[in-house]
Amino acid sequence: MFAVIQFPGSNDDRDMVHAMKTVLSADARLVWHGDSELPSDCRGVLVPGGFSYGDYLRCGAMARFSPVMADVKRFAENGGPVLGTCNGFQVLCESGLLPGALRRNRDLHFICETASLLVESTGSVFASELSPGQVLRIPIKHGEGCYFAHADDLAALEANGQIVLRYCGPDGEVSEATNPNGSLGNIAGITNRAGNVFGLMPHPEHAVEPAFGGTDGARLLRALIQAGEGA
Amino acid sequence: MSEAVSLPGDPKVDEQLAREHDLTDEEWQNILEILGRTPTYPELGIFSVMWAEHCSYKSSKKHLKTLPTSAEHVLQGPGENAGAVAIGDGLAAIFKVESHNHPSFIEPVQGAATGVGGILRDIFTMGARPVASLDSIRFGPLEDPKHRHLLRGVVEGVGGYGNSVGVATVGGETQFHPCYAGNILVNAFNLGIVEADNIFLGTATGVGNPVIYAGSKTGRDGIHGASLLASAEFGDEADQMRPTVQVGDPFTENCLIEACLELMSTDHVVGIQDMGAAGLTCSAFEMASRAGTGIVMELDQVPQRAADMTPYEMLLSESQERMLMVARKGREAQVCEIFQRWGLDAMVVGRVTDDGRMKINWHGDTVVDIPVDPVSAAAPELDRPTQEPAALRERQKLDTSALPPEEDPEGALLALLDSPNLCSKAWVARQYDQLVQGNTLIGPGGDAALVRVKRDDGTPTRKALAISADCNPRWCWLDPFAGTQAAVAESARNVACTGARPLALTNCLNFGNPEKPEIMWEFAEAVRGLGEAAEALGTPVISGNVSLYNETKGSAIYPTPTIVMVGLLEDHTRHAVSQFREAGRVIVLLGETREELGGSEWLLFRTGREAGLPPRVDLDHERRLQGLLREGVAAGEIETAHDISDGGFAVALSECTFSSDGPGIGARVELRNGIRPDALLFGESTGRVIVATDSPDALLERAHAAGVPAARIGETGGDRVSITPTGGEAWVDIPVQELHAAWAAGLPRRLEAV
Amino acid sequence: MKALIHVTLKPDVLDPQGKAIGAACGSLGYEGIRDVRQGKLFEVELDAADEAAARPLLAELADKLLSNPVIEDYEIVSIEV
Amino acid sequence: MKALIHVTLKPDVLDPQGKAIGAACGSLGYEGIRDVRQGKLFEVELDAADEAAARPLLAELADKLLSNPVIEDYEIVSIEV
Ligand SMILES: Nc1ncnc2c1ncn2[C@@H]1O[C@H](COP(=O)(O)OP(=O)(O)O)[C@@H](O)[C@H]1O
Ligand SMILES: [Mg+2]
Repeated sequence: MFAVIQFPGSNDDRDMVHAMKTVLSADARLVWHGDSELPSDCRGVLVPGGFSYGDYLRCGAMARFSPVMADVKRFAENGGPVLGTCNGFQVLCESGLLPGALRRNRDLHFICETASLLVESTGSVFASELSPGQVLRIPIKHGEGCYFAHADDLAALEANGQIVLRYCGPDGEVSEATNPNGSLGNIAGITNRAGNVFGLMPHPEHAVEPAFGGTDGARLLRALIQAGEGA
Repeated sequence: MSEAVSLPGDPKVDEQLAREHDLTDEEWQNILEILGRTPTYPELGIFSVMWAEHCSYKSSKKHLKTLPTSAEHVLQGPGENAGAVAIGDGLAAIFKVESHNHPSFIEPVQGAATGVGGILRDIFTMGARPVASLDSIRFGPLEDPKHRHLLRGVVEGVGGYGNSVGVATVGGETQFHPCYAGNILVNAFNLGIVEADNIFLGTATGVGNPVIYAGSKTGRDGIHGASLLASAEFGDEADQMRPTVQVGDPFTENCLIEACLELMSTDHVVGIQDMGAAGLTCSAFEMASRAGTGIVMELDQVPQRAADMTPYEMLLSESQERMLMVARKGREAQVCEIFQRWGLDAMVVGRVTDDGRMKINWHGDTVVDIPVDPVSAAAPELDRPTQEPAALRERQKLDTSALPPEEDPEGALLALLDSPNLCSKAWVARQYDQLVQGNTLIGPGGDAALVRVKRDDGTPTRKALAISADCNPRWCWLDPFAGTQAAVAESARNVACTGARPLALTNCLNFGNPEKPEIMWEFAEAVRGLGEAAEALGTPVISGNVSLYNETKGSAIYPTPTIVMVGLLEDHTRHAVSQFREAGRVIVLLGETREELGGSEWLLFRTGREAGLPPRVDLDHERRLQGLLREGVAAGEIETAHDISDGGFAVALSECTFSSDGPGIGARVELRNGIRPDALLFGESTGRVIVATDSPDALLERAHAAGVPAARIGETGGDRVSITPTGGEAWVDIPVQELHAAWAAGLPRRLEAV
Repeated sequence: MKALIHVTLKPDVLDPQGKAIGAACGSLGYEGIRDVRQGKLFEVELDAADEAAARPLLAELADKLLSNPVIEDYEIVSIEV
Repeated sequence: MKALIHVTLKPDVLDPQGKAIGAACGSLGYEGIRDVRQGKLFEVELDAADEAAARPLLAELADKLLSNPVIEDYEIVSIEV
């Protein structure tokens, strides 16, 4: 099964289950943040978007202390695939599973729009349906999606091919003008060094049905399903 | 006779104190009679909030009674927390719109946020999962830095709360007019979906059943907040009312929604109600009144946030994110456990009695003992005098023959597209989560929002609901009867443009001080127009809200009856959008353009005047037109349908060429030159829709059969918008890019200059 | 010149952030934490002749821009040259 | 016992809020303001035997929960009984 972690304040948790289960036919279920362990048949973990604990302190800061997160960490360290979107990305950064931090958007506004995303590294299990240079269209909706990392972390991300997605223009051009939130290097999504933990600000679960935002998000979720089922 | 003791420290209750509580001398006498004694201080507080305009509807009741409220598909009309309509498959839509005008003027972020929070509670209190929000917001001119600040704040508040709670904001209205300079409007709408046989009501039934309090603790915030703020004009004392502002807590609301919905999927509770304006008092009275029961409450059991609160403060506090419910006997533990799992307080605070009295105890003393009915059901009802405004006839005068013809139609079009009322509202909507819950087929930017219906277990259906909020306050000021009819007609037409059938409406009647006969006349006329239009279109009024005293220093807002129409689309895989989707489609104009320039944006732009009679509303035509749209979309003949409203034909056609990301597909049209060209281009005749079709013959035939005027006027394609009179030189021929740039920059360019 | 300004919610105003953090402390096992309130902190660098000149400027800034007087109080904590 | 904790952005981390306030100062005519940085302030009420007992608890709280060490620094400003 695929575990969609439900924190108090999660919003896109049910949307993630809808995408995974109803649309992509995977066995996905909500797992309560207060559980001390993931289900024993867990093949992959999704940390969904939303406002866990209201995002009152910092986004994701309180959620990472939830009991189930200790087991998610163990799961990731054992190589299990973990995907965090939006608030889930923030939780993964706060809990140290991914480097860096997500900060207030450059213009201080919440932004809801469809972003163009340039595929860069395709080395991880999450990129099985992607090719370098491809442009995906997936919605973003966040107030704190400005990716920050210290120079050495950033260099390591680049060197190790951990940068999967960058914000770009319709034809793939990456520039300040195509950066919606001020993220360093237009970074929209990264993996950990091992490539089994993926965090991104865009919402793949909101791009899985043609009439509801297109189907580019399904490429990412299907990759996770394959990775989990192959494991 | 009832007994209730005064507490040491309570002020002496007399006629003078009653006046300070905004009770009239007559109401004071009434209280003495009802109780047979002098009220205690908390009792006086209760009467004052329950009988304030905001809770009692004393000025408006008489008129609201005349509205059509029932139909076969109406499951719940006005009187509950929100209205409900059946949408088939055993499902119901619950919806309502509510104002938060005064609080938002005092503190825009929190005022708007708590407005959203309040309307959400009205929806989920009935067992429905809130799925779509709209916000209808109105400000003074953007040249005024104060109103730029207010707009930024309100948008931050609406978004901050709605985004966090996890309900998509899919549409709304954003307007600017000097009449709102001293009194902005913030009307928040929400719609939820529920299994029709699982609708919960706010009733306190079952003698002996426990009364349970859940949610945030009660604090000292908002005492006399909504009730008093919304029941008096603004004067210079607005600043002193500041302490009544409350801070919203969307995280708690999010947990409250999940906990309440979980609870309502069990059979532990028999009645549930949120604590809105006037807090604990109002909800307890309403619940008992609806059930014909009484309640005894141990007030000291209520979770408290602040130290040393008095019963008076506890009863009148308007702390947010609180619910009151009546559970089945013996289920107390199960109920409280659900809330605790979501990190929320829940306490048994009382029980239902059979004596029809509200008894409130405080550390062993009874401090309130009032019969329920006279306070709620028998609250005062006034028959306020009405009088047509002296200046009305004057402002309705407009001699169009004396108006110089438009010399520069291209310049006028660009200026109108850039104007704050007609320009793109993407700056606003971009700050809202338009997608969460994954049902948004059409979000902000369409004629109506279109939202797929899912069952509560997440199973998607083929159904979708279309929602549109509309009001043209200028028209309502020129003629409140016709203006309100036009608002109902437009909202229904917008809904029909997606292909949906309008089902029912909710409304928020924003007016000035009802004690003035001229304002009361506007109100009465608007309600009359609302009722007639709702009747004619078969869309009953199932919920609503009245916001009076929208005046500052004697100057009232324009009458602003915000209408929100909800319609049903049986198969969302067939729906129309308001943009052109393909080049080479035939453009058809449905409806008739008359020489109507009264009250138009163009008239204001060219002459600075707001004058004349608003365009005629033909409800018969409207019904035929909307039926045609529905059938045409269902038959696959209509892929684009865009309502012609503010700014007239030229503006509407331009809007059809704007895609959600930028300039889209252009258009070439020819208009028959029968009436003055500026009226053809910019007149705002109602009942017109621009349609794009790949089967024009079938559509024209269908229109003919339906008795709807329809003319083939051009084709989509290219990257320009060109409008030409038959056989003449182009009036307008502008690149879509340029039109779009003007339209898109309207708000940002005015707001980004700090 | 450098000044430090605190902006805090007025005592009777709900502090959802502090409330949530306080609750989290409990579940994280920080047992002794009884209450948390969150405020804002501003470090302002400014040009002014001396403290006496800076103070009214800072007060106005704090009142007009840094705090929301409807729900918040401010305090000029320090001014250093 | 009552403690005050400051959380501020590390010097090399951009502060868009502070920057926006700084820009607003300029356009509102507060000429002398050269730079504004915004941080967070936490007032923590806690049970502890004395300051010596409180400090490590507060340090842990600040390090683990109240600040994000990637981008922020914290300082325990005061502990009062
Ligand atoms: N405050 C707002 N929030 C969300 N959407 C808005 C807001 N204001 C306007 N919109 C959207 O912008 C579009 C244009 O609004 P409006 O000019 O009122 O449309 P119409 O004339 O068709 O009624 C609509 O899709 C509406 O939903
Ligand atoms: Mg409208």
